[in-house]
Amino acid sequence: MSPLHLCLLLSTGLFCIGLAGALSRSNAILVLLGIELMLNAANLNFIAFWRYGPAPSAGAGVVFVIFTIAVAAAEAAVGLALVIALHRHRRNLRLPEATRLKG
Amino acid sequence: MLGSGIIKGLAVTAKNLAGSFHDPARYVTQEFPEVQPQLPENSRNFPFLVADDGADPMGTLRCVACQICEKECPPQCIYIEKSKDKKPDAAGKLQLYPAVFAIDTSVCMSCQICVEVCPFDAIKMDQVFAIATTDRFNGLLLNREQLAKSNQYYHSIHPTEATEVDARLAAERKAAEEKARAAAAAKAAAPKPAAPPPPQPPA
Amino acid sequence: MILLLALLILVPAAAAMLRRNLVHSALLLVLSWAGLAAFYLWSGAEFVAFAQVLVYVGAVSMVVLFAVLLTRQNPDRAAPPDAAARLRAGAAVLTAAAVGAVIGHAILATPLPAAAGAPPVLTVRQLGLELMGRHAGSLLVIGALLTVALLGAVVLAAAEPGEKPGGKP
Amino acid sequence: MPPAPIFATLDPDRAFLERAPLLVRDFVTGLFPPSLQWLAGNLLAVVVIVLFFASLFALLTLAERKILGRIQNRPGPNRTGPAGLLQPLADAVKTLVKEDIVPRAADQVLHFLAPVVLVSLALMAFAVLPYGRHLVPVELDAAVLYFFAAGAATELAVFMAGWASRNKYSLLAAMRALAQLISYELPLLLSVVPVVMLAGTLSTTGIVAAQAGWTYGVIPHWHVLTPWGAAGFLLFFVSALAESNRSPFDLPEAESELIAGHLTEYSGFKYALFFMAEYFGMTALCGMGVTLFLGGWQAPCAFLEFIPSYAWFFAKLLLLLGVFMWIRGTLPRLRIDQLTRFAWKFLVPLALINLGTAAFWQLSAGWSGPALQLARWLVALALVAGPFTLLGRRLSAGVAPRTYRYAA
Repeated sequence: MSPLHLCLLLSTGLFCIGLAGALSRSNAILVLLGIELMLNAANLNFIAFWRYGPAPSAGAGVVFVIFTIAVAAAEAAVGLALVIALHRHRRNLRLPEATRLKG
Repeated sequence: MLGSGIIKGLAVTAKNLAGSFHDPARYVTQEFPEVQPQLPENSRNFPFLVADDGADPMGTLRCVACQICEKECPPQCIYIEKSKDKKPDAAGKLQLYPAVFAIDTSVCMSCQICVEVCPFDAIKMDQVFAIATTDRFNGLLLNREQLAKSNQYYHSIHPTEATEVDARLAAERKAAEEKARAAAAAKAAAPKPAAPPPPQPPA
Repeated sequence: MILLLALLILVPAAAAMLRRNLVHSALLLVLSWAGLAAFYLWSGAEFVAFAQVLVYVGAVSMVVLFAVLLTRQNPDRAAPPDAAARLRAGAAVLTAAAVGAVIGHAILATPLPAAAGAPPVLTVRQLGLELMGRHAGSLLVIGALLTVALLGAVVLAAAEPGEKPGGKP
Repeated sequence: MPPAPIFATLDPDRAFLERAPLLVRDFVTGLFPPSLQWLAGNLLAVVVIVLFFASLFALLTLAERKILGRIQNRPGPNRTGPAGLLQPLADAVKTLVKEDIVPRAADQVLHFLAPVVLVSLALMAFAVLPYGRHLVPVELDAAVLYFFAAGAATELAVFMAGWASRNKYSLLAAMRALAQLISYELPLLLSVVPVVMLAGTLSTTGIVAAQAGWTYGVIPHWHVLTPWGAAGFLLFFVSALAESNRSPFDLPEAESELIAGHLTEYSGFKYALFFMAEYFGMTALCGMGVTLFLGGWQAPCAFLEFIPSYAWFFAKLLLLLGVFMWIRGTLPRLRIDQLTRFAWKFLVPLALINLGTAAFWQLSAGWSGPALQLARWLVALALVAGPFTLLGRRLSAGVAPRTYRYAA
C-alpha cells in the first residue's frame, strides 16, 4: 500500500462522511457543511496527486486547490445567505419542510 | 479634516504625560498614608459620642440613653442598653446613661439621621475614614469606649458647628438655671403651693 | 503519520455530522479543517495549508457560526428524530457506505506509483508565476466569481423592502 | 582568527554583540548529541520566545498602567516593590490563587479550551518575526500568510469563550467580536498587500531585506517613508488596533457596557490567560508592523549600525506599543455602527486605493531626474491625500462639533 493509496482512502472517507451528513441531516446549515466536507475531500486528492502522483506540472495541483478554496469560500457565503433567507421566510431550517418555491 | 481632533487629543494627553513629571500643579495625587489629607470642615462619615470632659469620657457622656437614635437609625446599626442607676449630667440633673452603646460601622450608612434627631447634642459625625481592620465582625463593631470622644476633639474637627452647639447648650443651661431659680423664688414666696410644678423637659 | 492525520481529520468530521448541537458541529468541523491544513503542511504544500487556515478556520467558520447564531432556534423545540428521519439517516449512511466501498475498491484495484519521490519544491514565487502565467484566465474568472458571489450573498441576505430591519420575532 | 571587536562598524554582520545570541544557541545545542541538535535548537527558540514575551507581557501591563496613570496626572501603581516594579508579580500571584469559577450552564469543554487555544494561537504568530539579522525562529517562504492565518484563527477562540459562557453579555460580545474582527481583517490584509507586492516576497526576512540601505547614509529606505507606505502603515496600525481589541476599538470587552464581554464568566488563571493573549496579539501585530513598514531590525542611520539589530527591533517594537497605550489613554470607545462603518466605508476603500498608489510607485520606479522624481512624489501624495480627504469628509458628513448648551 503506497502513501498515495492511503491518501486516497482518507479522502474517500472524508467524502463519504460529507455525503452521509448532507443526505441524512435535515438542517440546512449541516447540509452545507457536508458539502464543504466533500469539497475538502476533493482538495485532499489534488494535493495527494501533486505530492505522490506522476506530476505533469510543478504547481498544477496547488493552483487547483487554491481555486477550489476560493470557490468553496464563495459557495459558503452564498449558501449561508440562502440559509438566512430561508430562515427569514420559514422561521426554521428544516429542509424537508421547505417544499414551496414561492416565497 | 478627519483626524485633526484625534491629533489634538493625543497632544493633550502627551502634555499630561510629560507635565505630570515636572509640573506639581498637574500632579494631583496625594500619597495617602504618608500625607494625611486636609479634610474640609464639613466632611463627615461615622458618628461618635461627645463627652464633655476628655479626662473622664465615660462619666461625662452627654448621651442619656433616650434611644431615639436607635429607633430612627435606618439600617439599625445602633444598639443601646439603659443604665439601672442615674448619674448627674453637666447641669447637675440626674439622668440615665448608656450602659451599652454600640455602633456597627460595617452597617452604618453615614446618613447622619442619629445626629439630626438627638435632642442632647450627644452624637456627632466624625471625620475618621481609615477604619479598615482585619476583623470584620468585632473590629467594626465600636463600643462605648471607642465611640466616646471629647468636646475638644469635636471643636478640632468641626469648629464652627461645635461653637454653635456649645453656645446653645450654655444658653439652655442658663435658661434652666434661671427657671429653677425663679421656681425656687416662687416657692419661697408662696409657702404652700398646691402642687409641685411639672418637671421641665431638659431641652 | 498519515494515520494520525486521518484520525485528526475523520473523527471530528464524523462527530460533527452526528452532533445535534450546531455550534459543536461547526467547531468540530473547524478542527477537521485544521487537520486538513496539517495534512497539506505535511505534504509540503505550505501555501495551501496557510490558505486553508486563513479561509476555512478564519473566514468560513466565522460565516457558519454567524449563520448559526442568526438563525438560532429554541433548542427545546427541535423535533426529536422521528421514524422518517431515522429512515433517511439509514438510507444516507447506506448510500455513503456503498459509494465509499466502490471508490475504495477502485482505489485499491488501481496500481499506483508505490514509492514516494522527493517532495516537489514549489516556492511562493513559482506559484505566483504559475497563477499569473498559465492560469491567469482562471484567476480572472475566480475573481469575477468571488465578486458576483459576494454581491449575491448581500442581495440574498439583505432585508427585504417591506420588512423592518432587525424585525426578528 | 582574532576575536571580532565588540563594535565593528565596518562589518556589522561579524560584530560580537550581533552574533552573541547565535553563540549562546550554538553553545546550548552543542550540549546535545548531534542527532538531537535540530530538536534542541527549535526547543530553545520556543522556550526563549515564550519566556521572553511572557516577561515582556508582565512589564507591559505595568508600563501600561504607569503610562495611563501619567496621562491622567496620577502616578500609577507605585506600592509593590520599588516604584511599583513588583506589581506584575503581585498580579500573577493574585490571579493564580483565585478560585476558578465555571458556570454550571456553561459548555465545560469549550469554556476550558477557549483561553488555551487563544494563547497558543497568539504565541504561534511570534514564530516568523525576524527579531534580528540572524534571529528568525522559523524561516518560511509564506511567512506573512502564516502570520495572518494564525491571527485569523484567534477569532474562533474569542467566539468559543463567548458562546461557551452561556451568558447573554458574553454572547453579544462574541457576536461583536466576530463582526469587528471580520470587518478589520480585510483592511489589515489589504494594507499588507502593497508591501508584499513591492518587496516581491511573502517571507519576512525578504521584506526586511527589501528595506535595507540608506540615502546619503541617514535616510533609511523604510516603507513608511514612501507615500504609499505611510498610508499603508496608518491603515495597518488602525486595523491592528481593532484586531487586537484595543481601545478605541475594544467593543468586545467593553467593561462599561458588556461587563467585559466574553471575559465575564472567566476568573482566576483563565482570565489571566485571556489578558496574556491580548498582549501577545498586540505585541505580535506591532512586531509585524515594524517588520513590514519600519524596516524591521534595520538601523535608522548607517553610523548607528554598531548597535545590534535586535536592539533596534525591540526599540521600534516598544515605541509602537507605547503609541498603542498612548491612544488607549486618549480616545473614547466607538459605537458598534461607527466601528463597522469606519471599516467598510473608509478603511477598505482607502486600502484598495493605496494598492493602486503602490502599483504606480512600482511602475514609476524607473523615473529619474529631479523633475520626474518630484512628479512621482506629487502624484503619489495626491493619490494618498485626495481620497483620504474626500472619504473623510463623507464619513464625517452631518457630524458637527458638539455644542454644550448648559456647560460653560
